[in-house]
Amino acid sequence: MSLSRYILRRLALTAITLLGVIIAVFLMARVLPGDPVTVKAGQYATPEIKEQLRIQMGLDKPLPQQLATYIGNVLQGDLGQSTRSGHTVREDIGQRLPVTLELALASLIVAGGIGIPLGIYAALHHGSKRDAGIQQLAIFSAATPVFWLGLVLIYLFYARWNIAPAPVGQLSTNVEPPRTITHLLLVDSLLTLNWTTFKDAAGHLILPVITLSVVVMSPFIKMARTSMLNVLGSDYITAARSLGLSDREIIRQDALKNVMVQLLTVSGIVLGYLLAGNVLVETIFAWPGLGFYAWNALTGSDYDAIQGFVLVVAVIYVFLNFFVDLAYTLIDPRIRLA
Amino acid sequence: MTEMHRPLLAIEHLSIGFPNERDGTMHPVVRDSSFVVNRNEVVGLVGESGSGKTQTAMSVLRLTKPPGQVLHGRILLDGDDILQMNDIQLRQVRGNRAAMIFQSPRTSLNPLMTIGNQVGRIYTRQRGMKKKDAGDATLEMLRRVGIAGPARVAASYPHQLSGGMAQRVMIAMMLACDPELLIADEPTTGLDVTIQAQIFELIQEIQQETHMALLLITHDLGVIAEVCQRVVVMQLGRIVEIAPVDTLFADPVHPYTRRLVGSILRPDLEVLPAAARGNDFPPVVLEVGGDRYQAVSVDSWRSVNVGRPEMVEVAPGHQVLAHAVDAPSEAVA
Amino acid sequence: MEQERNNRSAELTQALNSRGLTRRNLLAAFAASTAMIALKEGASAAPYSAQQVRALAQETGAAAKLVIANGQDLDEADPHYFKSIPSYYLMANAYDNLFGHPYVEQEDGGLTPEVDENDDWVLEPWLVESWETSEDEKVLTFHLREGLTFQDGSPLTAQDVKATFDRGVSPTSVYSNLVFNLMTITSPDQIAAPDDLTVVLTLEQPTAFAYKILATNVFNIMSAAALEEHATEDDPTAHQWFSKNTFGSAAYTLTKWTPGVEWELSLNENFWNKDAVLNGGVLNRTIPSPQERLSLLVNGDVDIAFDLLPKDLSELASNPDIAVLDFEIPWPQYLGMNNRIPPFDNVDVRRAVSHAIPYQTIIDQVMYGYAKPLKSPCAEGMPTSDPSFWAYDGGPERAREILEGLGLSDFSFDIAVRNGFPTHEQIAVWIQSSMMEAGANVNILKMTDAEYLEKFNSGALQSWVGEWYSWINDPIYHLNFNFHSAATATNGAGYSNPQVDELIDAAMYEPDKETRDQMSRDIQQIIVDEAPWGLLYQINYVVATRANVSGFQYNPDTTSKYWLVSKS
Amino acid sequence: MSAEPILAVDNLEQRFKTPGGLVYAVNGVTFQVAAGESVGLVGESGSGKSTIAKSIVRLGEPTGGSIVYRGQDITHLGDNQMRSLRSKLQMVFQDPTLSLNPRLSVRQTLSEPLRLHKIANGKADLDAHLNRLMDLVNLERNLLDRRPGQLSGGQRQRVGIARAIATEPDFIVLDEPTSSLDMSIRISIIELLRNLQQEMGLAYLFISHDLSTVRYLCSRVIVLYLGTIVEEGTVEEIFSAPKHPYTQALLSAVPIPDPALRSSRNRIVLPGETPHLTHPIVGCPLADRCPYVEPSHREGRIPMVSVGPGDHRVACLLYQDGSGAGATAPDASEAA
Amino acid sequence: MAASIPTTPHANAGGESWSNDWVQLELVDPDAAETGYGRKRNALAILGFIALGLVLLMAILGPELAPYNPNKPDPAVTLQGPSREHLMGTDQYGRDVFSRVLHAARLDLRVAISITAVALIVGTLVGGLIGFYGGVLEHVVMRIIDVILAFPGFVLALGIAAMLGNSTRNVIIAVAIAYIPYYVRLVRSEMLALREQEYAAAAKVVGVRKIRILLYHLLPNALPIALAQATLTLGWGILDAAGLSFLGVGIRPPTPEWGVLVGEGAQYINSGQWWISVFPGLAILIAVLGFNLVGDWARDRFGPR
Repeated sequence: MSLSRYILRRLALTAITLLGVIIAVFLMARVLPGDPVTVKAGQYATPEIKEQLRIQMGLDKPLPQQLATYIGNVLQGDLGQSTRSGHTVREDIGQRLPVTLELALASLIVAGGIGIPLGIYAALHHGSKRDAGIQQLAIFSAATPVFWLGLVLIYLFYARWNIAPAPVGQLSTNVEPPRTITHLLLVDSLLTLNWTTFKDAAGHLILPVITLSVVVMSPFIKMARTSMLNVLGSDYITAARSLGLSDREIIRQDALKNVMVQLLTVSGIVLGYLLAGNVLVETIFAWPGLGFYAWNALTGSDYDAIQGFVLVVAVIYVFLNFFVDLAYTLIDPRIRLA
Repeated sequence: MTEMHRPLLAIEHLSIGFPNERDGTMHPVVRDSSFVVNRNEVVGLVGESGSGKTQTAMSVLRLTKPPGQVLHGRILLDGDDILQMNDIQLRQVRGNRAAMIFQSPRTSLNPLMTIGNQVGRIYTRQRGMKKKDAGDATLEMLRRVGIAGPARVAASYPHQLSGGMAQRVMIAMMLACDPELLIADEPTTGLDVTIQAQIFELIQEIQQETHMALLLITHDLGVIAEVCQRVVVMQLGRIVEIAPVDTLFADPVHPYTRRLVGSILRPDLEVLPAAARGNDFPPVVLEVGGDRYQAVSVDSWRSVNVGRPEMVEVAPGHQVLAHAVDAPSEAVA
Repeated sequence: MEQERNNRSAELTQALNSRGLTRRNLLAAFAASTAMIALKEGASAAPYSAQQVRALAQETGAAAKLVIANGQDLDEADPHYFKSIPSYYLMANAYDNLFGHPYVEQEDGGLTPEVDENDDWVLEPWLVESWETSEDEKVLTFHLREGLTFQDGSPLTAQDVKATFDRGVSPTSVYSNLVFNLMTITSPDQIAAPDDLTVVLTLEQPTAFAYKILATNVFNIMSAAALEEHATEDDPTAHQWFSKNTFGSAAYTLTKWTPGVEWELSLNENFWNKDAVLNGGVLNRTIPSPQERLSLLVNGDVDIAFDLLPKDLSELASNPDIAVLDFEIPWPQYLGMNNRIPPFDNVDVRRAVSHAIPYQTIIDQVMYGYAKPLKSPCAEGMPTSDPSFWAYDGGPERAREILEGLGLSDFSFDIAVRNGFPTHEQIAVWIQSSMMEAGANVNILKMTDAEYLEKFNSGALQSWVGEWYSWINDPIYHLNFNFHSAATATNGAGYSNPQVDELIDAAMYEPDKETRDQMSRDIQQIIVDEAPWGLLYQINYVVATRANVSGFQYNPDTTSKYWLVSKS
Repeated sequence: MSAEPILAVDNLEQRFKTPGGLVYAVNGVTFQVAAGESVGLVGESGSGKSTIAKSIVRLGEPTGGSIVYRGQDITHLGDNQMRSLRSKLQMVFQDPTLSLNPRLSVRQTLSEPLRLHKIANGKADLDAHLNRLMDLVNLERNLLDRRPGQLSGGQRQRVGIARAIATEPDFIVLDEPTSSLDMSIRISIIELLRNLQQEMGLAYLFISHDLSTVRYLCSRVIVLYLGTIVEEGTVEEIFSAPKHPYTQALLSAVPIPDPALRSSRNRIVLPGETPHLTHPIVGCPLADRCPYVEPSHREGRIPMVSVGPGDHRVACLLYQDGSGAGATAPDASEAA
Repeated sequence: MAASIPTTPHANAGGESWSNDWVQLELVDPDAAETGYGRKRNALAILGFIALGLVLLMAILGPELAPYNPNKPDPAVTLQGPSREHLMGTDQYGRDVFSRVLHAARLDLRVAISITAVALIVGTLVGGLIGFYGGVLEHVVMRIIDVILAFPGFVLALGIAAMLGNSTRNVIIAVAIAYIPYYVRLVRSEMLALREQEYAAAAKVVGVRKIRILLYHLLPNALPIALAQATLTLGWGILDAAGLSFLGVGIRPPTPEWGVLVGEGAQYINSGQWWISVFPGLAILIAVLGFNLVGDWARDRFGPR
């Protein structure tokens, strides 16, 4: 199969999945306990007011028609309106996505930056004490409840030693946010040479990034170690050894690229998790990102916001998968031409 | 020329162990094995699956995969003990003085690297060539191993090659190393009969051309008979018999060897070999008492506690593994 | 105290559902309140009662920006539609009303509304200079101040008032139109602006609450020109624009609003009373976690923090950098028991639970003293509040006796609490513990807003931790909403007693204060006896500020005019 | 060959759809097997021999042609109709490690066909049958309760054979039954198969890439290349006087272990590789590798011609004149 | 496969069982040496068994060992740090944290096992069916699985838990649904391989019906891989269930459950009352650690090679 046909096929599958996702999200909101009208109308609303709202929100129409309207709206980028913020969900999510992205990328870089070398190191010293130690680290990191770790870090570094800034958001109140360029505070403050802001933003990032990266480090360590071991145990490494290539050359020329192919998948999964799944950490650190938004929407029964969040997260996830697959295909010639 | 008397490769009392997964005890897969390969000699190492022949071959280039390890013994390449070498010395042996062809050529090539790069890097590394020269040399070498479109093959990835083609590439890589000793580990397993013939023809041709020593590992006695001068037979980690090829086929001593030779199916003969009739063979050991040899089934032998088996020379250049006993017990096979 | 905020938002909607109010009721209530209005009539000299505060601040030349930590975000900025508590604050600071309140300073430095001898909060004229009430009390005439301006400098005239009220009364403005109906204004015809400075409201019935209601935020004055300018074909009332922007006449304008993060009030350069402003603007941060609001306050990152947890407040009291302002207000918190469904359809079960509630433990362990015992549905501070009918000191032992007497020695019920209301949850746990001693099993059901609201509305909650705060400090108004059987939307307990209904209806029209007060006490007696609510406590409105902050006032509709707040 | 054929394969065709396009695996194969006869089907990987085997036992469905078993066309028979025939039409698979369910004991594996086809009734009867089967394949009865993992390769294949003969079939497809076994075990399995054939009057279709084993077991040989039959004849004819250049190359490629005979062999090494069957075969399938190829060999369909007194036939244009040995035809008989 | 015979990887590579005899014979050989390899794996497994044993002990004996009633508030001792009377301190209601942690073990274990069982059974059956029969059903199910997998697991569980309302049963369902797709995929692809296995073909040739081939021959062989996955789900299940409870959409407070306990203590962390959250969190850590390590060990020992 040619590459372009492969991509087209994958895209078609992705489109089907996305349609399914939209329908699932639509149905989810119908099943959530409580009634969106009640939430909008408030505790003491009369039936008349609610009926009026119901018509206004189009909820009196038959379900398939509502679904059609919903799909139409979603395709036009209209995700509805948040009852809590009063803004369109699109605006809200647009604002929070970069916030989450900053935390996610930072954690990914830290976790990958530490986890991958550790995993590779462990594989290279397979069976040694150091290998065992690194494996233990990975096992502990995978077993740590992320919400608990966040709390412990806050207790130690903020409440007890007062080293870290208050675990509230991205910046201290008295610090001006930088001019928006990339929407990433750290990058923007660096680009605008705003050191105070940079330091403050970095300070706020430290604890949540540690929390997240400890937890997502495990897959990096494990995957790097396993795939490195697999590669090292593979016939072509033995063959390369038999040719007199040094370990360094072999690792650089033969092993790393093969390991990276595996790690790409892990990175995709981890990034997806970080972008979408860190509801817990964002809640604990009041990090004004997607997860925190979703959490507030969920407890506040902000239906459009929940729908919007779930949808956006699923779309990100699906596309991340798609791009990981694509990158995989581009790197590994076996898949490309299989 | 005293050097001529020294064998190119001498394996002395080699034992290789793999740990038991449960308790970590080392389990020998090769034990107390000794044999030599002389210059310009083709030696066959034969045995059925699990006999330890591949592990023996791997250990020669110190390629035993951890957690397996050489427990004991020496591997002398032209007098230098490979097991005692440091990394730098070792790298000068590998791909230079000795090289190896592996069982599955397609998995022995890096799937993410083009053939041209994989062959070319031998030239840049071992011969210190410039990249461009290495490229030219690569094409030349591919042509030499009988690859029709060397440029196209050089640009392809391993998965795009057939098994036979991949094995030709492996051979090209070995040739690029220009070794004194070539170890070929089942180089035609998994290939079609007609392709096998091609590959053997190529290997033989190259051996005759370069006069390198060849250690050929195979389970196929037919191949041994066609290619080798001397044969080493392994069974369950032990070398049980070493003999010149003609002697081995004409006059095998060890019961295992006899059974192997006896079970050869020949397309030119209609009758089944008599030695092989009946049921599956029970494991058998050889007892030697005085000058009498006796095959004994393991079951009956086990009850008699005997010392370790040793290689006994039954004729010049013909050795066999036997357990020394006072007097051979009753025959079984 | 996080929970307060949400429930206060309910206060607005509660007013809208005045199905229990009849015209006759309103007439009676109006009669009762005229005396209070009369007190301040014609007095229009200074808009501020807290002159000394202003003087102090002006001396120090403080014009610093205030930073405030809120638990919730704004929902919207349109006075006729908003629901959330932060939006109350926004309205109070971006828009003006015809009337306001004077304040007195309390010991801890907070300014509290002045009350009269009847515990009624005193009104003072704000945008109006003077007003008249017609003989039949149906025609209210207001004379506006001269020189009032909107934020763009354009004059604020009677036409703006009419345009605003016309909009508010129109049926599209769902909430405000109901409030107008409360004061028997149902059509724009009843609102007139004969000249630039005169507004005439013609009521269908003399209405007791008319003036009081005019001081609440739904009656903010908007600009006729702005309403016209931002109207579109789809949106003739310009709701779209006003839901995100303010255009008022008060000290601030909303200049920035990042949902979920912060919103900022910047000084209105054209404020008609600019000299009175004591700070340089207000940045409101939205910080949902009470712990984090606390941290920010303690570290000096914010000047004022709302809705801190009682435990944290109690610890702050000893912090010299922090001032804890404690306003005692008539705000009852209760355990609602659904009188319509078992086991609470049995009055004795309700009494038993009332005995079992560990009142003091809750006040100590949950509220850390920022509350006091509640012995009547009309809390202390509400006119005619009478604690003498209270009879539930029996504790779990008495409860067990009653339950065993009923043959109900082993039964269970659910208490619903809403997500994000930690104190409610704690209260439920203490009640659970006490009920265990009384031999009953309690399940605590934590619910999302939607589930909770839907079940509340459909009368499906068995019991719940609730609270009710009446904007208008009048016992009949208060009792009507909560205990009149016709007030179905607000009487969540589904309490129904014909005698109480009759008394409430009668009290609404009763012109004689003595008689009316007695009726209020009679109702209280019946309700305490029949125990539709477990009277948990009355909560204090507590705000923590940095010690250098002064001038924070408590307004009866639970807002504060920030321009009176300064920081040294 | 005079006997009524137990199996007749006529013009069998099999095409597969793959991501890389159509694969022409079997292209018009016709042969017959008589009752009690043992026919060898020889070819390298990709010659279509396994595909043919699968079609015969209805593990695959051919895209063309027919398979007739005892006069009944079974080419497109449904699962249920086929089930009753299965007791007579059996198969032994290549690798017993794969073809025996690792979770089932020998007893369970062997009981299944006995129960299914109601051959054994009751426990005692079943045990008797099982014991007899074990005896037939020379396995100790105490192995009945072992699982495949606890058996040696030879023992496993014996179990595979026992399963195939459990229902007393009259036709068995043997799909390379010895190729996964160590050399020392192969012979005993072949011996067993031969004995069983004699005892039970079985007909075999023996599929193999290994000419040596074919010789011991079969009376007739069919040589396949790229899904077409290139030569067929008796064992004697094929081994002593192979006609088709491919057959000759195949035979000569087998290593001869006897050093004495090695020198006498005329080794033929075919150049190039087995091509992929992505196009319909036109002309001689061996054209690209054949040393005797002529342009005319690349056209049309090559017919089978008789080259001997019996049924020795070959699909090669070199023997087109019918004489049995064309002028240019190689004679490799000295290889034997 | 063949987990039943003790083999070394090499001695049995040819599958000849008698080769074992030979090796046993030769084991008297002094060459056979002891090394440390395998010890470390065992050390980790022992750590895992200790951790799991601890949790099991808590689950079985917890209620007996607990010194106090876990749900009985005591206004006299609220928010007290760890002491001799209260090993892990008390919470805001004066309940004994130690007793609550002990009582929670049984519930958490039950939740983890239930989640795993539901996901395992449903996922294996569905995956087995669609993998074996293929066709339209397979396409439809796989598209549904794609849709489910489009949502990050925890978000999905969060959504479902919110939809169903918080009860123990619903938490189990929510988390299990998030894990089912992994089993479906795993067992399906295993089944795709298994149905091509020669022993499936052999069974067909013998005349076995399709459904019996699936249930009797193939599914049992797909189980080891599913069970290997299950050992992971046990640990993740606890983490997810606790995470949901921490957020308040899981098990209802004040039911003692570790996630609930951490959540209850969260609001006291900043003011220094760390013990309410820290100890239950440690319990989660130990339990998950135990499951993961023992799972690793079991996969090594019994899992598919």
